Amino acid sequence: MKTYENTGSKDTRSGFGAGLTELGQTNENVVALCADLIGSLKMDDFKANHPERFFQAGIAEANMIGMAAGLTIGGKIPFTGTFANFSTGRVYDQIRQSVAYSGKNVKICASHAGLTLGEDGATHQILEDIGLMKMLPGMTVINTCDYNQTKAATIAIADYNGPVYLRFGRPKVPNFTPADQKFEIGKALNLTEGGDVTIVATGHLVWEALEAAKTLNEQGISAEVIDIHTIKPLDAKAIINSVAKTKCIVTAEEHNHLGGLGESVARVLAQHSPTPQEFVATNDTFGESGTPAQLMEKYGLNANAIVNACLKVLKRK
Amino acid sequence: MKTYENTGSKDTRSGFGAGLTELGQTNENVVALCADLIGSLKMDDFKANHPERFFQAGIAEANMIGMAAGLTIGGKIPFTGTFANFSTGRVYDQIRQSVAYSGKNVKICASHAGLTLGEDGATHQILEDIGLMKMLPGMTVINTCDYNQTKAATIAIADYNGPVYLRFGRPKVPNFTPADQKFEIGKALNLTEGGDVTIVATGHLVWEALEAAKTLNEQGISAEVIDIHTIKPLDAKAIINSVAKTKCIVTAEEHNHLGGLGESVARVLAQHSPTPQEFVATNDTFGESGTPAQLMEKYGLNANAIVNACLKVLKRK
Amino acid sequence: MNGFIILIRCLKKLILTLNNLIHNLMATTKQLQELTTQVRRDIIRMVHKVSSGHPGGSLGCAEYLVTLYQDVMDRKDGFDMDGLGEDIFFLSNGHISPVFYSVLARSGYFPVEELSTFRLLNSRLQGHPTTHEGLPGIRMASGSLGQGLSVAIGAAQAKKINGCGHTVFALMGDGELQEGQNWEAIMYAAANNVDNLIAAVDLNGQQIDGSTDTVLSLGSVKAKFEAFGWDVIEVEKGNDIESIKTGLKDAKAKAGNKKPIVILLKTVMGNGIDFMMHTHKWHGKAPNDEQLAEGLRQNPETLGDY
Amino acid sequence: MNGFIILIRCLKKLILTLNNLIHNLMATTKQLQELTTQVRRDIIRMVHKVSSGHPGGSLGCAEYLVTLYQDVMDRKDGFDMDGLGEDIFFLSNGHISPVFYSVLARSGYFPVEELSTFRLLNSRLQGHPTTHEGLPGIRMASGSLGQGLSVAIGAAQAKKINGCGHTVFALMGDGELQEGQNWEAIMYAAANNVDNLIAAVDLNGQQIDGSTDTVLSLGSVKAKFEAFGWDVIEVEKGNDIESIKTGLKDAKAKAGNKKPIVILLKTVMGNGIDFMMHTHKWHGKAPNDEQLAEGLRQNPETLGDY
Ligand SMILES: Cc1ncc(C[n+]2csc(CCOP(=O)(O)OP(=O)(O)O)c2C)c(N)n1
Ligand SMILES: Cc1ncc(C[n+]2csc(CCOP(=O)(O)OP(=O)(O)O)c2C)c(N)n1
Ligand SMILES: [Mg+2]
Ligand SMILES: [Mg+2]
Repeated sequence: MKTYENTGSKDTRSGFGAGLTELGQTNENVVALCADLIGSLKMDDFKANHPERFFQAGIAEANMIGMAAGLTIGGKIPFTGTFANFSTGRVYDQIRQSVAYSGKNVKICASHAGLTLGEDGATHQILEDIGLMKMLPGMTVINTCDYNQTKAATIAIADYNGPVYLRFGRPKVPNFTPADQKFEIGKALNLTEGGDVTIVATGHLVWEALEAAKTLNEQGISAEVIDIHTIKPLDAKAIINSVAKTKCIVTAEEHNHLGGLGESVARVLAQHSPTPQEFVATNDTFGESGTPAQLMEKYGLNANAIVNACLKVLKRK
Repeated sequence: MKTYENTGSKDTRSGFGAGLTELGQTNENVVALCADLIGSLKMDDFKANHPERFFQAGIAEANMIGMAAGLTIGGKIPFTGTFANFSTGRVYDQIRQSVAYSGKNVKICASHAGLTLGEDGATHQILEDIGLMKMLPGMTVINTCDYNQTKAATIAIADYNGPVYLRFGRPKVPNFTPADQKFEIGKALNLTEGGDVTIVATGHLVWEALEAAKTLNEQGISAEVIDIHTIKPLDAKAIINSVAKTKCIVTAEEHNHLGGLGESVARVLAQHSPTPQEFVATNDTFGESGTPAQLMEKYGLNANAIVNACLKVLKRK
Repeated sequence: MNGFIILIRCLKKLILTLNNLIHNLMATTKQLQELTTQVRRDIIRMVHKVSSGHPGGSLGCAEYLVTLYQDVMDRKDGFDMDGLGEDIFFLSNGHISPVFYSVLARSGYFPVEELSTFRLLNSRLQGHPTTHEGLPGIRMASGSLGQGLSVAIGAAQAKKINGCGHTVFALMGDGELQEGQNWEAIMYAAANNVDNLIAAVDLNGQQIDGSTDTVLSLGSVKAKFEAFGWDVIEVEKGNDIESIKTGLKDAKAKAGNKKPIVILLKTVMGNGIDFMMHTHKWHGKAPNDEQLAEGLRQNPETLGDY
Repeated sequence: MNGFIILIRCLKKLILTLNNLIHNLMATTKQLQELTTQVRRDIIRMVHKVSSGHPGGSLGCAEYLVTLYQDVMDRKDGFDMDGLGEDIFFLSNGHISPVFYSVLARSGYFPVEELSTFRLLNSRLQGHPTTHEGLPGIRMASGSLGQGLSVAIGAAQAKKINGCGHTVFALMGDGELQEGQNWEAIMYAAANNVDNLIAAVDLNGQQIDGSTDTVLSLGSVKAKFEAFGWDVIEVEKGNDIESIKTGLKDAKAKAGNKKPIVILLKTVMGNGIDFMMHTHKWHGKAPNDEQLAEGLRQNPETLGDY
């Protein structure tokens, strides 16, 4: 089984920050907006280097999204930054009309997604943002798994013309994808080959899926781990091909099991090849305060939970 | 095959209005709020009869939701009324924190849902609201199919303690459910018995499903039509029982195929009994101006589309 | 048949060129008045045909949009999304699309005949303005209220970064000011010296459920904008072209002075058709056949119906 | 073991009763000051323990919340969600939960020892206040900014319908005023004579990324509220208990006069711990061990640590 090495844990938001810093130097059309969370979003460098291309929106996310849409008129490529909750649910109608329906080239970049933001608790822990953004026609939805991938994705989305939602997180997590990768929007990555069960994971749960695959391997079960960094457009082919082989699937996401990646996969399979599926996701509940690790454990979002889901789904083949 | 008679087409929003009028007389704790759309929501009567229990919020939906949450503190049962888009996407974060997470007894009543609001076009035609609301923990999501059912649901939700999203529409559609029905939240209604294919429909598409079942019946195909007025909590048992018999399913909703009823059903079945499924829904696209009938035809949301989906899914058994 | 189509195309081109010519010549008030009368006809014919749409606010803003597009804005030929090197306009209260479409068509952005497709299936003239169908002249979708000013501010800032000295115009409804997003935008623009922006509020005192005073009183809009640090210009006669010209001239003179500018335009909802005037009842109701006839009688054809 | 639990329960009950007693006696300024010092200790001990949370705004609002709960609000014994027959309070800027929790505990809503569970897994003392875990004293969740004033208005209207003559209090941050929803609420309250509401703004001039002036200038908050039709009371010394008392007395005197009332409370972020004062840097940062020790040194124990 192919294994991956953690080259040093880092937060994915810092990958975003690094990508944005690079874009500042390489693409003069890139502008950035932030709603009073510069440090949390790691936008300090961009702001310091390009004050004329940086817009502090204050605590007014709706206006920020509208301004970003306006900035595209005149050829700018705006990157907005705030927490995932305030990037999506707070401004859904603004994104819907001024960005998605208007077809504007805005990159909505969202940190502190999911439970792993930790102690701030449920008001900040959005577990619905993937679903919110995937329902918007024309929106690309990306949830990266580590620092390197987040940096690469940040750079890649600037070259893509259209609205993008880029989701990343707060805690330090293993960094294991190549530093020199080219990020291809919409292309699922097969991380391990396996014939018994498919694990489709996104974001922080990709590493957990790899850990789970190791454990399963020790038990003689070979798992195919797919890093589905792009939830929309979904790489249906990669999923269908894998389950053609394995005949069962586990999806893993830091998100409500309602409306997210898991349901997208269930839809695709129901239409093409109905397949037993288990959902590693939160069980339609709000989060709470705690450390990231405690929360992942309590809400069933870690390698252990993935192993159990795999064992369960294997029995249902 | 059991058939249903249209006792005279009416708009579902008028069913809401009638229900609210009745509640005004029977439940003094019921209060109503509206965001500058009293006539469209048919709230005129309630306002006229109970001016002291009616709150005109103006064009400020976020504040309206917050006020509704506040009114529950003091024992009121607030019904908010505006278009479906402004009832959900516009105020998602407000509903999330001040209503759902705070567990407040607010009834969010939304008219002009889906394509059938017609000429106003895409900015008003939300096709994501079921998905938006179903992702909120603790939220009950109801999409009624005709005047009588909407009226009954309006009255029923006042007796249920907890946040509810009630979705209805603008155009006149057949009124065929009993005038004296008791509405049971969460209970799917088997409208026809059938052994070949299950059709699970919600809202305006229930009547279309019945029309489709007639056509299929003429072709010797027996369809089981389920009126799934409550999308959350979903009556999974009713669905699982039906497909145990029919082995295939079509879901029908005036909603994007992403995130809505169809995906909820696909999730449930993927977890219990993977089943071929076809989705009658919009195909991840914005709507446009046109008459309701034109739009239902163009976007594949009528009896014809349901028949075709059934024929397709039957081949996949 | 093919020849006929080509002929029509040529005629459309000709109309476009003529319209551009009209716009390029400094318009006299009489010309603007004539155009306004024609725009009124367009508006009520459009909404009448489909029995839907919003005539009230449209009629009230006819003089303003005519004056803006025909006399004030420095516009390029043709249309591109970026609008560099020209003044650009955003309509936030998208429901008054009829007046917007008529003024755009009659300013040469698309064939006037296309007005007949308003709100029909497959039309570029959607119920509310949109970029989604590629209609020239539209740079953002509106319809869900309260979003346009933010977009206009963003566009104004893009102009600054691009070193484009032109101005961004925006129009909002007065009821629309109840939306909080506007106050976020209003606060932002003042704090950031967005002084290449001239916003206007259609102060007709009406919204859907009644007068703004009965629905949710706005109090003094002037005092509010001033407290938020804007330069306020009041146009008491918002349906009088000379007054509008003066107001817009004032506004242009104030631009570039670190403060955002707003024109409070006191208009009459339904202006120009007596039975539609001064009442919220015509906010979103189409005239029937007789009402249409009467409205047209009160506004005789000046530049030719579509 | 069981007896021990019962003993603890009894002691907790006793503490509750004593705390209620404290609250029922008219508090002297000295008593309030002592409580404030203890609250400060609670705040920094809470955030220090979990290395997260928001001490800056919490410290700045300590005197206000202490005065409100201990001297001004007419509160019933115990807690119910409806709050009929008593004054109630909403915290909109939920991130200053430490001061809220401390004041609630020390006002008898729940055992003071529970403060030690702040932000821990399974605690009722979530990072931001919530009704979700059933903590007495909390009537709505906050944390996502900008929503509290609307909720307070709704509650105030429920009081009116219910014929409850008591008052609703609300507190917001100044940076929070950048959220448009507040201005919707502010406009609504004035238009609808919500005069049983006393809002307060923590005017500390700071938010996360810097001073409010550098982030997004609020201009004159007083002028804005006045332009929106509110009665404005300024408390220049927002960390001085006597000034707060006077401000709140003024406010109560103005209630019932058809206008909503706001207190502009000029506070110092991080007040009472010298190295935390006057800077946004302590908005959301926890002190390390030495900083905690120094903070505690500056605020000696008065009523007993939890
Ligand atoms: C966010 C949002 N809420 C509600 C509506 C429904 N709506 C359309 S127009 C309108 C009234 C607008 O009033 P105003 O801005 O004064 O325009 P006028 O009626 O004067 O044309 C309302 C409530 C909407 N389009 N968008
Ligand atoms: C809607 C929303 N946007 C952003 C945040 C992140 N946030 C938390 S506190 C804060 C600053 C608040 O400033 P202020 O109200 O002045 O409070 P202070 O810093 O003075 O305590 C921000 C931006 C949030 N909690 N909610
Ligand atoms: Mg108006
Ligand atoms: Mg502050």
